Amino acid sequence: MSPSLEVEGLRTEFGLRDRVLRVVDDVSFTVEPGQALAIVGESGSGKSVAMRSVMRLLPKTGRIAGGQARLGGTDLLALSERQMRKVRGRDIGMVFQNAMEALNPTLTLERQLTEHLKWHGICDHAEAKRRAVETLGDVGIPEPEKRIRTYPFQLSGGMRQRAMIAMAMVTQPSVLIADEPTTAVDVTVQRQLLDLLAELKARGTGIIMITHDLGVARYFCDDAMVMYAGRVVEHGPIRRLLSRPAHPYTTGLFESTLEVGARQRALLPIPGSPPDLAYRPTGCAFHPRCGRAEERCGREEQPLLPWPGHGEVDLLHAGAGPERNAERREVACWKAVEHG
Amino acid sequence: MATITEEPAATAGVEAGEARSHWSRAWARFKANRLAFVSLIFCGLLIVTALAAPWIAPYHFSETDPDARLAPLGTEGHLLGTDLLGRDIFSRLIYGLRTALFVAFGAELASLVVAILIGLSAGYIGGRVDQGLMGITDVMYAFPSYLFAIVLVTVMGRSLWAVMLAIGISSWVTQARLVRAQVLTVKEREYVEAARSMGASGTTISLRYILPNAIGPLLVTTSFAIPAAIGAEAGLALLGLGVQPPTPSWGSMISEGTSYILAAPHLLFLPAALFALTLLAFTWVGDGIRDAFDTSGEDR
Amino acid sequence: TLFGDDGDSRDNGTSSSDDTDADPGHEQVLRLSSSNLPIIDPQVVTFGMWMSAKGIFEGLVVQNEEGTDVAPGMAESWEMSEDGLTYTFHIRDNAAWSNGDPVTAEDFERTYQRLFTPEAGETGGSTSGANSYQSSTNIKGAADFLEGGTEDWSEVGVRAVDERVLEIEVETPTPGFLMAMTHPSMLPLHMDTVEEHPQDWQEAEHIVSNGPFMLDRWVTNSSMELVPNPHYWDPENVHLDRIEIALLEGGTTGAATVPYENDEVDIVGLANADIIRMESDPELAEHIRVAPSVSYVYLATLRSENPLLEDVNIRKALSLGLDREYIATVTPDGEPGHSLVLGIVPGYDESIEVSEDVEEAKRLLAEAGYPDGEGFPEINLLAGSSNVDVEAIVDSWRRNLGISAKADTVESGVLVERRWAVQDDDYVGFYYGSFAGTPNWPTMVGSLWSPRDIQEFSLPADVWTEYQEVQADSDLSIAERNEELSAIRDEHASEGSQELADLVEQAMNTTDDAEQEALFIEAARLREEQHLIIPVLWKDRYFAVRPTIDGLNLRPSLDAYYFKGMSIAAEEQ
Amino acid sequence: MVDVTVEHDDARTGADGAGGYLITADGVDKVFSTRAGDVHAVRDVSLSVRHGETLGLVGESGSGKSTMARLMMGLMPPTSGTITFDGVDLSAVHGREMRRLRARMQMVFQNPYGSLLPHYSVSANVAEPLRLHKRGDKESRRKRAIELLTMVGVNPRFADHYPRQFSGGQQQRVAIARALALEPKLLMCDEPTSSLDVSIQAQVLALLDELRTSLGLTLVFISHNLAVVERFADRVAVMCLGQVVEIAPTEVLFDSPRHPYTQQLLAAVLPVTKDPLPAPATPWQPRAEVLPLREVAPGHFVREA
Amino acid sequence: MSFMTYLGKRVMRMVLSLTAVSMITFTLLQLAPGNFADIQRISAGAAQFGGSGTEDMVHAFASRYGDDIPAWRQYLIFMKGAVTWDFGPSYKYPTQDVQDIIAQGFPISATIALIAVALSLLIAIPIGVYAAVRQNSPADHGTMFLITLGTALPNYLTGVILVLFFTLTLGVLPSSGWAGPHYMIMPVLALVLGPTAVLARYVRSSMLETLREEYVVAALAKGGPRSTVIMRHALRNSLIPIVTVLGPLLASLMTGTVFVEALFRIPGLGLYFAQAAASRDMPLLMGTALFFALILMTMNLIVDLVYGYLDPRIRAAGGVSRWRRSQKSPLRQPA
Ligand SMILES: Nc1ncnc2c1ncn2[C@@H]1O[C@H](COP(=O)(O)OP(=O)(O)OP(=O)(O)O)[C@@H](O)[C@H]1O
Ligand SMILES: Nc1ncnc2c1ncn2[C@@H]1O[C@H](COP(=O)(O)OP(=O)(O)OP(=O)(O)O)[C@@H](O)[C@H]1O
Ligand SMILES: [Mg+2]
Ligand SMILES: [Mg+2]
Repeated sequence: MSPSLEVEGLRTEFGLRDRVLRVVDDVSFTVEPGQALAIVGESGSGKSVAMRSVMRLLPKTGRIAGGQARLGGTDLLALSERQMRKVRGRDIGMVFQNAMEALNPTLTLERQLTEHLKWHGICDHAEAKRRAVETLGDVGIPEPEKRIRTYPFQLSGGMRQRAMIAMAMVTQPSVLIADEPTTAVDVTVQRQLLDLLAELKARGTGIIMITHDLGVARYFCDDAMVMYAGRVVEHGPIRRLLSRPAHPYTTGLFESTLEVGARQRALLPIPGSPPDLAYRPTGCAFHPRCGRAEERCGREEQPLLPWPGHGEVDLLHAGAGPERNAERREVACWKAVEHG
Repeated sequence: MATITEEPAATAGVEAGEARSHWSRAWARFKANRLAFVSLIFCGLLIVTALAAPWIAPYHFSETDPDARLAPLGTEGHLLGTDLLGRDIFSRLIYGLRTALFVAFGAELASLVVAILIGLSAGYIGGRVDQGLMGITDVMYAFPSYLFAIVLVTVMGRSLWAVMLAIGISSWVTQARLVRAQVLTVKEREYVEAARSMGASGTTISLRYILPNAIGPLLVTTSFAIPAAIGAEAGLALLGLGVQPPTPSWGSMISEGTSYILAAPHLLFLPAALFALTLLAFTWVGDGIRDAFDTSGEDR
Repeated sequence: TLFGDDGDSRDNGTSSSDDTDADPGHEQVLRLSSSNLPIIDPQVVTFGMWMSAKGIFEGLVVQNEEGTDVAPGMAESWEMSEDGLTYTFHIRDNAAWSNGDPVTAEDFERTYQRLFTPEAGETGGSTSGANSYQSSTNIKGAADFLEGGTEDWSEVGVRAVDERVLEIEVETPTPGFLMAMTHPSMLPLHMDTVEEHPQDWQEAEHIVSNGPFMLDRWVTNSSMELVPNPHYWDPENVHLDRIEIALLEGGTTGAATVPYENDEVDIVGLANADIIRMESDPELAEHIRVAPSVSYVYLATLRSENPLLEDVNIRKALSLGLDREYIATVTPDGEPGHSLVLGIVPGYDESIEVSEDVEEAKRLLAEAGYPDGEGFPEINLLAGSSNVDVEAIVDSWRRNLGISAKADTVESGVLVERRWAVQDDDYVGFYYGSFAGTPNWPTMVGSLWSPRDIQEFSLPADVWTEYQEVQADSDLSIAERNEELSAIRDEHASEGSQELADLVEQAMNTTDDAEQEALFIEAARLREEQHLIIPVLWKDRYFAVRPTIDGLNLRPSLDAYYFKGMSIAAEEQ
Repeated sequence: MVDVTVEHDDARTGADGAGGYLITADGVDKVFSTRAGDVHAVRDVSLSVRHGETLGLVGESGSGKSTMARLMMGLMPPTSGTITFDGVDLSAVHGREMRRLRARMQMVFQNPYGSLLPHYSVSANVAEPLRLHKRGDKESRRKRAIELLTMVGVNPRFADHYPRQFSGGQQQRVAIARALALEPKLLMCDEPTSSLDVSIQAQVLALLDELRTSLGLTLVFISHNLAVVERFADRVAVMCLGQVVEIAPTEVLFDSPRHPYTQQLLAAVLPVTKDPLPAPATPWQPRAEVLPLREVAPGHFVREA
Repeated sequence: MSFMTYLGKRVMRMVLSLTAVSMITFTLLQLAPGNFADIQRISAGAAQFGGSGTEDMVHAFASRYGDDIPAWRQYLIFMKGAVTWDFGPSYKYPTQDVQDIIAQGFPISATIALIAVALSLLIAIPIGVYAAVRQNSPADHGTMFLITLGTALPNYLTGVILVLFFTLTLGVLPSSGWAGPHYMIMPVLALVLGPTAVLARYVRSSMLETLREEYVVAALAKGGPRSTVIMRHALRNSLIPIVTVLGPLLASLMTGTVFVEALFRIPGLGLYFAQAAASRDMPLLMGTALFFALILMTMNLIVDLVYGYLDPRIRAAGGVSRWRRSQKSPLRQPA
């Protein structure tokens, strides 16, 4: 049984020349084995930074200001760099958004797929190569023995993304972080890639998927965490969250999303634009854009509180996932908590 | 009638305060770079000194003092000493600075103009024009500019203009290549196509839209090229092709100074040190400019 | 190989080759550096010809220690005929080539035939250049033969009477003839070798020479080594065991004294800055050796469409306005040059001198309409390199006469083109140059700035243009051309210059020494009075010579010294 | 919320009744010759857009949508076939005339920041087309630019700011304002929202929707997002490998797609509120040869497969 | 396009450019005032022959080297020899053919250049990498400051200072000349400083850019040790752009650095070229100019090939220029 990843109270800051930006603020979540967590939110809301914090791969100006990230009980944030290195790639794999940029253009796939097997002392080169070929085959690349000798640029976009996934998978990590793995590909390819990741999930890997696309989140994930301006605004099982969004921002996101076959649904965009973190609004960061905002919203910080559900119908409680996921929904909006 | 939602938070994406252009942001960043800023002040001082040479210099550059020939440093009346003819080194350094800056700026200006013309046409028009122009630059690149210098300087005489041109000619090639490369990248930006779809002509596009956005790196290389041009003048002087004596130039002072390195070291080391300092200052200014325009840094 | 050497190069850079052995075993090695010598053919004008003259080849006569007269060389004796037209040289019977062959009169005849044959010898370079020197030897028929006037060698006045007797006839009595015979171009060549290896005869493996030293090794563009010639007739006076010459590609930067101070070379020529450096160091100052008055610096009037300088009084004013003392103090190797005849010429007469006279100069200028230099156009001083003396000239005119002048320093290609040209109306001035020559009257008056030169300089600008056209007219035969040219000179040259020509011709034809000298002095004075060429400085030649070197005689000649007679004392430890 | 009045009612009068086509592409082919060989980016495409109509163009990446847009804008000549705009054959006009014609067809690009001149303030950006076509003087152009900015919902207070100081959505608004400055008849939108966040995308789409109706614009709307096209277009053309494989009124296309590629595309879509369609059992393999387009129902054309 | 076709085209272009270079050189030489004989006369001490006595000499040179035939025919005669690598004898060094002078001088210049560049790389790469990895630290600023100081001295000044130090003060090295390996030390040192500074700056900025690349983060995310990631993933890719600088740099040093060669009196090709130009030695000047151009173009070709070796993308595209073009419109295939 692979361990679960539990992140608690994660805070990340960037030191700029004249000020400190808090980009991730008190983020907590858990990913159980075989479960997938979707992190959704607008561009710049801190999704990637949160994940890089967990991997401890922040740029030099970045700093983890607090929190814990426990993988099977060990706090990753407290490990030495040497120990952390052993976790990266072996226990937690990462798939990057843009495969063209995340694959080294001057090294063959073989090098890139096998090197970390050797770094982690998992196996020798021959075995590593065998595994790499096998994994490439698993992700649906035809003729993997031949393809493994090619360079990334010789592959099409979809294939590159697959190779990227294979690279993260080859060490069989217990947790896989996928940062927008399908944004750059076509819908048809997207579907194939998601099906591929679903297999992985079925084998017990915990997956964190960062995405903008609620459709993807719904299709693939069990839970969802909605981020706005560095904070979690809502958290819960994805289907329940989508059938009845609680936080005004989630609602706005949902109503902004167009959907095939739903022509009649009104398109209600969220007005305004996301805040500049340097000028974070007081109180609830979303209140300047919120149609339901009251004076209190601008005054009080909104903690993440359990959401009573207010007559919510559990549309799809198929009994998958552990109990608590099905039940626990949290939202950072007093109005939602109080009035639903 | 159109009803549009006025955004309550329209300000959010926009920095508070007055509009700050690309340039003013770059300037702010530049100012924050202490080394670059100090260097810029130094360069500014140099320019002022050069312009005000007649008022600053205690003597005219060719004025001799037969009683104080080869005076060492610290001689009364000639703080930095004199040369073989008894000419005041301090005054000559100041006038020499004038020559150096004039030649350097002139040469770089000339080369910039040519480089922009050629690089822009090659990059923007492309095709055969590109091939032709790049063929020419290739040839010029492979061609020993020294010979050009000789012919120019000999045909035009050892005037400032000739030296300027001689140096300019040898430096436009790399600049033109740079402009072309820049133009090729900028050309691919969407706004160029947008401009075309708005009905802009080729000249408008290349001069008004592409050029201003391609010029950043050029500024940097120019700031490096200016001290290089001062050095080139020194090199030409070393070969006897520099600015006509007795007009002092740092180059000719250095080249003459080398033979006095044992007899009167200050004849070499004073201009050499000043030259080195100037070169450094310009280099740092160039670095500063580059960093100021480099937006890939922390604050985005 | 990379270093042009087969690896056995002696390390003469960091440690001197001083032996620790006592005197008998002490090897005398002279280390020199020289500009690269592409060739050493003495008949081609390059620096190489002077290296040949230093001791690789030896002529019929050599210069004496002071360089004022000749001494026996290959010829142990010689006599001149009564009429002064025939010289008979007796070659010593132990004169031998480095391969053991005897040096014969025929060798000389064959060599001179090569010298006077236009474009002779594929020796890497035509012989032309040095053969123009025939004007000083004045050998009968040589000029004609050279110019193609005749192809009959027997008409040339060089004849090997027998193995050891060489007879040379001159066109007219030629006072400087014997000194002229010391010029490198009159050195003998081993013609069999030259003919056998027309390209490579100068290379170490082929060369056969007759001087005290012979070429042992020559690595092109790198180094040259001389060793004593075992067959040389006068071995007692050859002391050096080896001469090592580093051939360095020209370089102008840096101080010349550095290699000397670092004990890399034993003799080095010194320029201004080097002299100042050496003199400033009490120990080094003792190493300085001077060959006095080797050359003179002059200003030659440029032809211009502007007639300003065609006025002799203005030229005179400019000459009188020069502060030669000051200029000489600025140039460490210079002395005030008061005439176009060097002061070391035997029988030098101060009466020919031009001296500073600012009052007179001002008076002349005022007379010509330029009181206190007002309205006087700027004078240009065309020069090939920047020189402090030029700056000093500018300076002294400004201070003495209140006129402005400026140096116009141009690249050498421009200089050679511009100095003969007729300048535009807005350009008047002089070109700056220097001359070196044998310090005797015939050379100084008859050959350097010869009467013909002075006549040419006195031609008005437009006539000069026409004159040059005739010179360049290749349709004319040589005789026709010379005739036309002399017609122009006769018609347009100044009176003074015509008179000068007459005086020099008279002097040349005089066999009485005293009378001849008087005529030359008269001519020299007349030449100064033209002020077409303004003397500025007499220049000495400075050398740094290691004190251990003995027997070095510096002569006022471009070869400077002979290797023969030099020796190196073991360094006292 | 504010109301913005748009003065030019004549913009609507362009439509000369049903059946009148503003722009027509007829048998258009485009081949790019690259050193790696020829790329047949567009094959035998015939499309026409009526006055006031919105045509959606969908298809996977690289199917030739953008190329088609450029061809229709006259930004590049077709290899064969003709493009007619408002009765004028684009291949027949050149230089200045072409530039004048461009005033009547404007384009909104995918990347809003990239398509604005970075060294011009936003008002200058919006005024630039006016300047290029010598409309009005400096004063009036600026006034007009501010009007346009207001119309698209950009606070005129920020008229002198530079594009980089705006968020993506606002940049796209500026780009739209610029495209509207010359009061064009045709607005070509090449993936105008695909680089934007969902919430911002919705804003821009809403804006375009309003402007379309208020100004009576004819739109060609390119996207690979089927939901957007479904919402926006009157008719939709599906492109695959440079060919139009199916073209039909929007409802028809989404309710009963006929071409296997269209079906496959629709099946791959992941809806937010519903479960996705099952993927077709045998994925369709695109083929390169050009097969004829058949009309299967009035206005519904399908390429043979 | 196959590699051979590519090479063929490049060579064709080189031939064209060389022809152009030869024509320009020749024309410039014709335009330049003065001629060999006249200049030789002043510089070789022949001045003492005075005024017009030397007319004959000029004429003789003219007929010997063909100055009296029309310029275009001289050019053709020269070029006819040039294609068979026979430039004929130099004016100034009449016993040596120009190609022999080149064969002698070039290895000297090239050796110095190669050593200098190799040394610069050896110094510059670690410095550049170090500074980049420690970006904005005092160590970064400090090394870059020192390195920039290095550029401030032109090489001839560095040379003079070296001579003062090593020859006059320490007395351990000969002041000038070329007679053994230790004669190389000072010239190489004089030449090393500038390129080192330039290269180190390039390495630093290129490295900085590479370190920002996503694939470096990706490699770290795989658990790569920092040093390994820097060496394997970042360094190699950041050296690719350095190669472009290296070509011209090497070429310019190889074709001789006139000042350093003059200062140390090294018989390198640069010095011969300078002298040839100054003395209007037509065959030598034309020969060396053509040779320089050839070297430079060959260098550029080599750089492009090395580029291809280092960067497989370019290798596959068949040449740098083509790759750059294809970069702009990536040819996407349907997945
Ligand atoms: N190196 C950095 N220096 C300063 N600020 C940074 C840096 N990296 C990220 N940020 C800031 O942190 C915030 C969160 O960035 P992050 O990349 O996590 O967003 P995201 O949610 O992943 O967005 P996207 O969907 O665009 O990937 C942004 O406001 C960004 O400006
Ligand atoms: N200038 C060009 N030179 C060569 N090939 C090109 C050029 N422009 C486009 N192509 C090629 O033509 C084909 C169609 O490209 P196009 O940009 O029209 O596709 P698209 O449908 O707009 O794709 P996307 O959705 O990615 O924007 C592609 O294979 C592309 O590589
Ligand atoms: Mg992200
Ligand atoms: Mg597109």
